[in-house]
Amino acid sequence: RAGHTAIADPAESTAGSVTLALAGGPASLDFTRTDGVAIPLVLMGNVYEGLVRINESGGLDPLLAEDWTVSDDRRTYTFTLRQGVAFSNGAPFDAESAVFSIERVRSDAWTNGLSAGMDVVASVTAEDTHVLRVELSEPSNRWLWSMGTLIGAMMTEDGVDELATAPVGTGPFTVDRWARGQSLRFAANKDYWGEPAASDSVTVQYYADATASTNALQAGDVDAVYDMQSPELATVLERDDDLVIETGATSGTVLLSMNNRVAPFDDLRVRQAVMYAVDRQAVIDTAWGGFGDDSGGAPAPPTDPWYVESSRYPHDPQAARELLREAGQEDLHITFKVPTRPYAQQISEIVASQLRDVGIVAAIESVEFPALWLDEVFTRHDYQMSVIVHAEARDIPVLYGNPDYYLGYDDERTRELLARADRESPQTQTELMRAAVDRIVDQAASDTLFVFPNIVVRRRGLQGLPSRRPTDELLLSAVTNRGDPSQEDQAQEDGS
Amino acid sequence: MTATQARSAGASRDDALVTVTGLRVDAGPDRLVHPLDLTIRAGERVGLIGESGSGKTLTALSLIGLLPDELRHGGTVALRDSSDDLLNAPERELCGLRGRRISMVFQEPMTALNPLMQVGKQVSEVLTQHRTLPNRREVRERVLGLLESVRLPDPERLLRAYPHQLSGGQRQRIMLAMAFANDPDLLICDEPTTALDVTVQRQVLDLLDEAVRSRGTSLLFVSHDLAVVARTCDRVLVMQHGRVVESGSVTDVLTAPRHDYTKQLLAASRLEPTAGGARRGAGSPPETGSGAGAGAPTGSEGPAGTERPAGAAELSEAAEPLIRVSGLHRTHRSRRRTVHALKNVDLQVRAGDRIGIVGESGSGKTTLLKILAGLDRPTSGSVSVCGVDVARASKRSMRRLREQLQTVFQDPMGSLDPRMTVREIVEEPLIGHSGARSGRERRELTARSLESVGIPASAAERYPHQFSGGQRQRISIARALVTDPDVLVADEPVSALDVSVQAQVLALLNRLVDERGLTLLMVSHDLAVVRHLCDRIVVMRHGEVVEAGPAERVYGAPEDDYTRALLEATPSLDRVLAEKPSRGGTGDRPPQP
Amino acid sequence: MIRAVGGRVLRFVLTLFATSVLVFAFMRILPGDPAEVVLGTGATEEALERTRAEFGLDRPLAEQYWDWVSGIPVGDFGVSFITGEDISPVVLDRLAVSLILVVSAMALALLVAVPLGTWAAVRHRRADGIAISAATQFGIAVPNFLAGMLLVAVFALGLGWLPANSWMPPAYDPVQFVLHLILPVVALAAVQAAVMTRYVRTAMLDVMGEDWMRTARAKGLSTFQALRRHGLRNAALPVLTVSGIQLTTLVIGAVVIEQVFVIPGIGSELLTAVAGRDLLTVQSVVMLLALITLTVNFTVDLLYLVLDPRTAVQR
Amino acid sequence: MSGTNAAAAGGPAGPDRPPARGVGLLRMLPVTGKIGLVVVAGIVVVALVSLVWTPYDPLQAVPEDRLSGSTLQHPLGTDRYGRDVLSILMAGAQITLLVGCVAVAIAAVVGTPLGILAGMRRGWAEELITRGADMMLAFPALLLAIMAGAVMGASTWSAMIAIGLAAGPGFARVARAGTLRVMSSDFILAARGASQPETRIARRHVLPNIFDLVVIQASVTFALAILAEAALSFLGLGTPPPEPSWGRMLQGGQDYLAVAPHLTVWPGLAIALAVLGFNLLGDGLRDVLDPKTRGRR
Ligand SMILES: Nc1ncnc2c1ncn2[C@@H]1O[C@H](COP(=O)(O)OP(=O)(O)OP(=O)(O)O)[C@@H](O)[C@H]1O
Ligand SMILES: Nc1ncnc2c1ncn2[C@@H]1O[C@H](COP(=O)(O)OP(=O)(O)OP(=O)(O)O)[C@@H](O)[C@H]1O
Ligand SMILES: [Mg+2]
Ligand SMILES: [Mg+2]
Repeated sequence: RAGHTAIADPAESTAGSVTLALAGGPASLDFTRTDGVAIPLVLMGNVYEGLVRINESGGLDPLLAEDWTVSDDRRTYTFTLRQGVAFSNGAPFDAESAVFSIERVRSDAWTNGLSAGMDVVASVTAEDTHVLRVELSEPSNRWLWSMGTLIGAMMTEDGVDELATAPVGTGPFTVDRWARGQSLRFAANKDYWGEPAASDSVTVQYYADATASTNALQAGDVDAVYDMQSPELATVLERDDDLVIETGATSGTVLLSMNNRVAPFDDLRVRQAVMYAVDRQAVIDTAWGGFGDDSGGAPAPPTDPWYVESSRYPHDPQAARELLREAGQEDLHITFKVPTRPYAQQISEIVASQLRDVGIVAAIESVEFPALWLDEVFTRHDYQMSVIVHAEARDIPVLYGNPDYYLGYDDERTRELLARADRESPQTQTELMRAAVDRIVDQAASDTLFVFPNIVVRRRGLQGLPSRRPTDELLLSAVTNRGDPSQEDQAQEDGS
Repeated sequence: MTATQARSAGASRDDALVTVTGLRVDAGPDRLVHPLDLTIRAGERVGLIGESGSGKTLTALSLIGLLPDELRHGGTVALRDSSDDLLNAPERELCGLRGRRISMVFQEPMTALNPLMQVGKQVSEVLTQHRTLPNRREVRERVLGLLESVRLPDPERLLRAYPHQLSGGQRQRIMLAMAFANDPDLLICDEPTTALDVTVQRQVLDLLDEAVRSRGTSLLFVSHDLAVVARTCDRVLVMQHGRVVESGSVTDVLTAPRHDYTKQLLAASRLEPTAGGARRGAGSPPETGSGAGAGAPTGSEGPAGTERPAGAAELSEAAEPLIRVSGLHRTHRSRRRTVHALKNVDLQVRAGDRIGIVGESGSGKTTLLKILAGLDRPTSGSVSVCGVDVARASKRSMRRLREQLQTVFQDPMGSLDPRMTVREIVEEPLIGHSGARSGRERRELTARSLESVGIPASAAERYPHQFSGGQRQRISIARALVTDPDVLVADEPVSALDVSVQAQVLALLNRLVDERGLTLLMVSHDLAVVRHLCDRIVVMRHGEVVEAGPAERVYGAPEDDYTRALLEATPSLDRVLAEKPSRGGTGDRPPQP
Repeated sequence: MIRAVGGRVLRFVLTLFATSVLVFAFMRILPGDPAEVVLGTGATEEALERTRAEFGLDRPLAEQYWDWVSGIPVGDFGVSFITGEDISPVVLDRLAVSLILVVSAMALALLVAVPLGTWAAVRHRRADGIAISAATQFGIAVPNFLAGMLLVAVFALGLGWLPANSWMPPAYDPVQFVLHLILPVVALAAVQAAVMTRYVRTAMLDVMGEDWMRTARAKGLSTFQALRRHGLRNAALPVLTVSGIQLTTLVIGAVVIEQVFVIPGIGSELLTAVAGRDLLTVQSVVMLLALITLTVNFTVDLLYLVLDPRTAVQR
Repeated sequence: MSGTNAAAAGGPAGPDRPPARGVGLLRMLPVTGKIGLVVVAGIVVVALVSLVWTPYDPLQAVPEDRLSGSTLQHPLGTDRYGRDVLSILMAGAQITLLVGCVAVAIAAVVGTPLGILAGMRRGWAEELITRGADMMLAFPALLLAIMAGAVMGASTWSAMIAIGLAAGPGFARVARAGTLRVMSSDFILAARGASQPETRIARRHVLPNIFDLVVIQASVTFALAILAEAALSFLGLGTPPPEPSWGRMLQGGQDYLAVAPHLTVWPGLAIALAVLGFNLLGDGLRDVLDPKTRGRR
C-alpha cells in the first residue's frame, strides 16, 4: 500500500538496518506491466529470484535451478530445481510454479516489452515436482541468459494479485513498506532457503534530485548513495574521510543516436564525421565528472564477454571536417533532440560545442522524457540526433539487429553475425559478437559516448554493496552497516 | 501687525487657556503656516475662516499635537495647568491631554470612525483610556447619557451599531459625544458640518452651540462659512495663504472688514440679495433677458400656481415646453434593496427658463439631470427633451439631443480627463458631431468657446492640472458650449469651489446664459446660489418634487414644510449678525485697539 | 447573508465545473501516449491497444469526462494509469504534505511579517523602517530555491545541525518531523516573509493615513495603542486577502522547494504524473488545486463577512 | 485673482496630479526608484553589448580550463565545460529580458483589454472575466509551463507563454480596478454626453488614465517573470541548453556549490539584482504615478 506518508511512514533506521539512496523511484512495483530498470533493480535477486543468476563477470550461476542440461540440438533445456524453497507467502516453489511463471510471461498478463525474450520458448512442462523441461523453437544463447533477468523471475499463482504493491518471491527479502516514489523498505525473509540477509532491513530512499541524495549522505540521513547521478560532487565527497567512493561498470551505454534513415545521417561519411568530431573523453570529463569508461564508441559495455575497447575513431576534428567535405556537408545544420534528463542535457551542451568545431550546428531541442521522447524519437523516429542511456544488458541485437528500431540501422551483415551468435555454440558466441560489434562501429551506427558508471558513495562502515552491475540487479543480501570502519582498506577508495 | 493684534487680544494672560506663540509649519522648503499667535480664553469661542489650503486645519491640528510627522513646526503652544509646550511634549504627556482636556471633531464624518468597531465601544474608549470612571457599568451609563445628550435616537441600540449603519449627521453626533465625554477644556472643530446637508448641519450646529455654552468649553471652530462662524463664535481669525490677515470680534470683522481678502469673502457670501435682486429688479416679476423671448413666468404667480399640487411642477404655461417629464420613475435595484431615486416626477421646462433644483443629498437631483441628458434611462414614465423621447430614442436622435443639451459637472477636476489637453477636452463633443466638421473648423470653434469663458486660446495645449479650480470649471463650461446647445444642465457647478471663486464662475454662467439665450437647469444644495441664478425653483426630497414655483414665491412664501425647514436651516450672515448683539456675553469683548 | 453565501456557493460550483472541463480538455491535447509510457520501449502494437482500452482512452471523450467528473463529488478520482491504484488517497496524501509545508511557512512568514511590517510602517520615515523595507526588497529578489540551496549548504552540510532533506511523517517521529521541516519551511518562509512584510507595511500605511486613526489619537491613544486597537484589525483585511492568494500560489510554487528538499508533495506528484502521462492523476491534482484556490477565496470571503460588518451591505 | 495659484485650488489630497511622463517622471522618481532604473538600464545595456561582444564565445567549451575560479582571463571563472561565466552571464541577460518582455507583453495584451472590458461593461461580462481570472489562478505558471512544455517542447517560448498567461489575471484585475475608478469620473459622463462611442472612450479616456497602473504592474510582473523563468529553468522546463540562461546556470551550479560556489553566486546575484531593479523601479513608479500612494513619502 502506498500508505499515508503525510502523516506516518516509518523509514526506519534502527540497528541492523541500512538506508540507501537511489535515483528516481518507480511508480509501481510491477515490472510485468511497467517498463524501466528501477523496479527490477531492487526487486530482482532480493525479492524475486530466477532459475539462474548472472554473476559479476557476466556468466551464469545456478540459483533456483541446482543444475541444468542442454540437448544436443540445443533446443531442449532440463532444469533440476532446488528443493525446500518457498515463496514469502508460504506457497512452495516447484516445477509447477516455474511453468506458471514462464507461461505467464508469454501471456497477455505481461505487457512489458522485454517479455519478447520468451517468444523463443515453444513449450514448458513440469517433468516432475522439481524437474522442468523447456523446449525452444530454435537454439538461443540469449534465452538462458535472459532467464537470469526479470523475465526469469519466479512467481507463484497465488502471489500475483498485488504485484504493483506487494510482490511475492522466493528471495532473501520481502517488501515491508512501500511509499510510492519515495522509499521502499525490505525486511529480511526469515524463512529464506539460502544464506540469510546480513541486515534485518534495508531501506531504499528515492531521490529525484541528485544533489539532494548526496546532501542526505553528508548529513548522515542515508548510508550510501547508489548510482550517484551528480558525479561532479565526487570531488567534494572525496575530501570527507568518512566516505568511500567506488565505481563499477554497468551494462548501460550512453548512446549518441543518429537516425540512420534520414539525411544527413543516412550518409555513412557524416556519421563517421560525428564519430571523429566527438571527443568522448572530454564528454566524460565535463558532463560526467570524469567517471565512465570510454569504449571507443563501441556499444558493448565491459560487463559483456565480448567487450573490446575500439580504437577505430580517435578524436580527430580534421578527419571529421574532411569527411564532411567529401559528403558535401560542410555547412550542416541539424536538430538535436535531447530528453529532459540531467545527464542528457549536460552531454548535449559539450557535444554541441564539439560538433560546432567541425562545422555542424546542432540546435538543441529539449524533449520531455519519457512521454514525448518515446513518442517522437522512439516510436515515430522523428529526429536526427538524440542522446540516451540504454540501460538494458546485452541489447545489441535489439538495437542493431532490427532496421525498424529507432536507430534505423539496416545492415545485412550485422544481422547475420548477430543471428549466428545467438544460434551457435556459446564458445563461438563471443567471437561472433565481437565481429558484430566491430561491424557496427565501422558503420558508425551510433556513437557510444561512454559506458555509464555506477558510482557508489558509502559511509566507511557500510559493506557488501556491489558496485559492478552487469545486469539490472542490485543484490542487497550482503549489505550491512556492521562493518568496522577502522578495518577498511584505504586503497578501496579509488574505485576504478 | 497681525501678530501684535493677536497678542494684545490675549493681554490678560491669567485666564488664557491656550496660548499659541509664533506657531509655524513647514513642509520642506514651503512654509504652510507663517508665525502665528493666538490666545483662547476659558469659555471663549474662536472662529477660524479662510479659503481652502490657507492652513486652517494645520493650525487646528497643532493645538492638539496631531500635526503630520512629515511636517516641521516651530513656536510654542501652551495649555494652562498642563504644558508649556504641547508641540514638543513627549507623546505620553500628549496622550494624557488629548481626549481629556482637548478634544477634536473632524470634518468628514464618514471616515472619522473606525468602520470595524461598534460605535458604543468607540465612545467608551475615550473614557476607559483616561480611566475617568471606575467600572464598566458606569462607563456604559455615561456613554448612554452622552448619546442621549447629542439627541441620538435609541441609544441602547446605537451602542452596538457600526458606523456604516449610521447617517452622516448621526456619525457627527457620535463624534461630538466622544468629544464631550471627558468634559474637555478646549474643543477643536474642523469644519464639522461641511459634509452635511443644510438641515442636518443646522441641527448639529445647534447641538454644538448648546453643549459648548452650557459647559463653558472653549472652542476653536474652523470653517469656510462666514455665517456659521458668525453664529457660533465670539471672535474670529481670517487666514489666507498661511497667514492670519485679520482678527477681532465677529461683529467687528464681519461688519467692518479691514483686509481686502475679508471684504472679498464677505461680498461673495452675500450672493443672494445683491446678485439675485440686481438681475430681476427687486420684487418685480422677472423679465428674463433670454433672447428666446420665452413667455414671462407671470402666469404662475397667480392663484393657479398656488393651487397646484406640489408634485406637478408646471412652471410656465405659455409656449410649448422644451422639456416635458411626466410620471418619471427611476429605481436602482441591487441584490439587497431597491432604491427609488425618482418617484413620479412631473416637470415642464420652456425655452429660456432658468430652473434651479434643490434638495438634500440623495434626493434624486443628479439622477434627474442624467436622465434628461440621456445618460441614464428612466424605469418608467415619459421624458421628452427638445422633441426627443429619451426613453426610446435611437442612437442618432440621442446624439442630436445631446448636442442641444450639454452638461457642466460639479467637480471641475473630475470632469476633465487629466490625460487630455484642454483643446482635446473642449473639442470632444464636436467629434462625430452631426454637422461633421473639419479639424480646422473644430479648432476654431474650440478657441472661440474657450475665449468666451475667458481662457486664452494660447492655453489650449495645456493639461487641466495646470489650471486653478475656477479656470477648470470655465473649461468645463467651454466644453458644454462648444456645440452651441440650447439647454445647459449644470450639476452643482460651483460647490467644489472656494466662495470667492464661486462668485466669478456664477457671474460667468449668468452672462453666458443671458448672451446665448440658454435654457438653464441647475442643481445645487446651496439655496443662495440657486436664488442668484434661477428664476424658478424645484425642491426635491426622497426622489419626489415637493414644491416648485417661481423663485420669489418659493423663497418668500414656501408652501411645503420641507422647503421651509430648508430655508430656515440655511445660515444667513446678515440674519446672524443682526441677532448677534442680543446673544449673551459676547458684546463685552473689547474691540481691537 | 444566506443569499450572499448561497450566491458564492453557486459561483464556486460553476467555476469548478468550468475548471474541470478546461483541465480535461488540456489533458487530451497533451501529446504523448500514456500506454507508450507505461509499456516503454519494445511494446507491441497489440499490447499498446490493450493498454489503451484498459485505460479507457478508446472511449468517446464525453464518456471519459463524465466518468471522471461524476466521481469527484464522492472523492473518487479513478485509478492511476501507472500504479493501478486509487488516485484519491495518494493525491490527498501528497496534498497533505504540501499543505503542512506551505501552511507552516505561511504561518512563520506572518509571524515575522506582521510585527516587522507594522514596525516598518510606523517608522517608515526613520532609518530602521527604511532598512526593513530595503531588506524586504532583497528578500523578494532571491529565488526561494536559491535560499533553499544556501540554507542546506550552511545548516545541513556546513554545520550539520539539521537534516539536508527528505520528509519524516509526524506520526513516526515527531521530533524528526520537525527537524526535517525546518529548512524547507524557512526557505519558503524567508521569501514569503519578505513579500508579506511589504503587504503588511502597505496595509498599515494605508490604515495609518485613515481619518479614524487620527480620531483615535485625538482620544488620547498613543500611536501604538491606536495601531493595536484600531489599526491591526483593519489592516488584517487586505493582508488576509493577500495571504489567501499567496497560500494557493505557494502550494504549487513550493514544487521547486519540494524538489530541492525531496519532499513528496503535490507539486512533485504533478510533475511525475505529467511526465508519466498519468492523465487521471494530473486532472485530479489540478482539480484539487483549483478546489483549494477557490475554497480559500471562498473562506476569505466568508471571513470578511465576519470581520467586516460593511460587507453584509456592500457586497 | 481667480486662483491662478494652482496649489490653492486643489486642496491637499485632491486629484491635482500632473500626468507625469518622460523626463519629468524620471526626476520625480524617489532615490530607490532611480537605483532601480539604473540597474534595469544596466541590464539592458549588458544584454545589448552581449549581442555584439562578449569576452569569450559563451558557447565555446574549453574542457582544459574547466571550473577555474576568478582569474585574470576569466574574471568570474569558468563553468564545468570551461566556458567563461562572465560571457554566459552577459548573454544570459538577453534571455532574461526577452522572457520578461514577452511574458509581460502577453500578460498585458491579454489582461488589460479584458480588465477594461470588465470594468466598462459590468454585468455578465465582468462576472465572466473575473471568474475566468480566478480560474486562471488555479493554473499557476508552473502548471501552464509543464503543459506548454509538453505541447510545444520545453523552450524559452513555452516558458514565456506560460508565465505570460499566468500573469494575465493580474493585469486584468489591475485594469478592472482602475477602469472602475475611471468610469466613476465625471469626464466619462461628459464623454458619454458627447456621444462618444464606447471603444473611443476605452481608448481615449480609460486606457490613458489606467496606463500608469499598467506600467507599474508591468514592472512588478517583469520581476516575477524573471523569478519564474529561473524557477522553470531550474526544473528543466525553461530555456534549453546551450542557450545561456541564469536559471539554468543556477541549476548547473547546484552540484558545484561546495567546489565552485562562483557557479551559483554569480547567476544568483544576477537574478537577485534584476528582480531588485524591476521591483524598485515598479515601487518608484507607483510612488510617482499611483494616486492612492501619493503623498505617503
Ligand atoms: N502633510 C502635508 N504635507 C505637505 N503639505 C501639506 C500637508 N498637509 C497640508 N499641507 C498643505 O498645507 C496647506 C494648508 O493645509 P490645510 O489643510 O491647513 O488647509 P485648510 O485651510 O484646512 O484647507 P481646507 O479648507 O481645504 O481644509 C495646503 O496648501 C496643503 O496642501
Ligand atoms: N447607480 C446607482 N445604483 C444604486 N443607487 C443609486 C445609483 N445612482 C444613484 N443611486 C441612488 O439614488 C438616489 C438619488 O441619487 P442622486 O445622485 O440623484 O442624488 P442627488 O440628489 O444628486 O444627491 P447629492 O446631492 O448627494 O449629489 C440616492 O439614494 C442614490 O444612493
Ligand atoms: Mg481643512
Ligand atoms: Mg448629485
